Amino acid sequence: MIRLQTEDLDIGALLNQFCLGRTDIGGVVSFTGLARHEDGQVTGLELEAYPGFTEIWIEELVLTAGQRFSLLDALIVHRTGLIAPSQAIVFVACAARHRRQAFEGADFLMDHLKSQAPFWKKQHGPGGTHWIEPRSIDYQDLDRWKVSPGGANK
Amino acid sequence: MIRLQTEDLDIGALLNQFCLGRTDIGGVVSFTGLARHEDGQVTGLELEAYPGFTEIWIEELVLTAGQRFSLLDALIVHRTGLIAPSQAIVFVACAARHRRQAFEGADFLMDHLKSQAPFWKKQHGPGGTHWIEPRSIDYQDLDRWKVSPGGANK
Amino acid sequence: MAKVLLFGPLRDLAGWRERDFDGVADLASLMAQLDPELALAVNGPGVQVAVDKAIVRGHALLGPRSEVAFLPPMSGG
Amino acid sequence: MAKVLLFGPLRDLAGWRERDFDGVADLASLMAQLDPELALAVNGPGVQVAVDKAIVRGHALLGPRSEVAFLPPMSGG
Repeated sequence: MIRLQTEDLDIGALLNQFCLGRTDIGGVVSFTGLARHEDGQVTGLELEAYPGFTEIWIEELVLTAGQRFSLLDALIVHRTGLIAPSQAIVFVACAARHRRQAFEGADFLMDHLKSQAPFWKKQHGPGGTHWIEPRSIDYQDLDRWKVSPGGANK
Repeated sequence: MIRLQTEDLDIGALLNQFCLGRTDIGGVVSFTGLARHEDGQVTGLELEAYPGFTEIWIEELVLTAGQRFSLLDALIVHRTGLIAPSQAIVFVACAARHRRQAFEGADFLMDHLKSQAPFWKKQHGPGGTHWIEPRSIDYQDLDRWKVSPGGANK
Repeated sequence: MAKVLLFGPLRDLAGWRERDFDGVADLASLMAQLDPELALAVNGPGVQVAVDKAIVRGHALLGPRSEVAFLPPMSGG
Repeated sequence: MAKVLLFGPLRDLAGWRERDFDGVADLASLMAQLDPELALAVNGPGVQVAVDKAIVRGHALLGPRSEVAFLPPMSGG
């Protein structure tokens, strides 16, 4: 399930709901991305999506991850709009029979969300605003998932 | 913070509490281990710890992970006693400035809990009970964290 | 007529978010109608173009109700 | 006197969980007092021994209130 929302995320409720009554799942890995305060240098983040495009892009990403890591379930809930420090920006959860698949699924989803997903992120601070682009480490993280022509992972 | 408890874990509340009001954290990775039903072959798990020994072992593991992955915070709550299918066996959360550290910290903690932590796990089913030992894949997972004599990771 | 959408820093640069352009049969003729500074920016590194919510590369025909979105480097999470 | 604790499958094998042993000055003399089947099992692969909650290997002296725990292969999570 994927969802974009402007309301603050209730990550605990999302995790509980995701696991509730599942007797087939061995492990659930979640990732919560929080807005940092950066010693007062950040007063908030403003996130924009492209409605109707961003959701489909994420759905396809989740399908890819689901097949690649044999996930039994996956969830992405992403904030848009203005986000205050300590609020959640994104909540990702992956369920699998065994823990390694769940870890790799969540890791894969986050690396792709960080540097590929159709969101634009503006940081607000006392000195004004600026747009945030992926860091070089984000692109390096993404490269870990590239499959070599032989079909094996790097 | 680490805790052993015989009561069912409220994983949502644990995650919310772990993240609450933190403005320094960029990413939180959680792992929830759930008891599987295995198509009716498992009616429950019985987990035993060595009180006074298990807690200290886990504390030391958390300290090691915290230093190695520059974690800002870490939490392990582990059930003992009788656990029904779909209930949580363990909840692990790691907080870090950036997501890679949080992912690696949680992954490291789980690999060590699975094959090293002082717990004994008995599976109950319609055919009787048997003790569960780590699978060979669990030992392989653990080997990923061994540091070579030169100091670099494998 | 095509509807053009700008995202992220492109919107701040242009000063608008959404605008209709007439008489644009393809992407090239649309580009020619953009303000020169914006045209330069949408041709810049890492900017992708979506027509009717599908990424296109190079040439693309536009229909009377096409939606063209210029997507600068993205970052979620 | 030393208190001996058994965990996991060792407990099922022995049929007890905790028992006091008298006149055991070291681990070897304790081992000699164990039921032969249990003695074999605690010397089996992957069984660790803790004295007063610290893992020991090989020889270990026991005090009058020592707690000796036999820990078969462990698995949490």
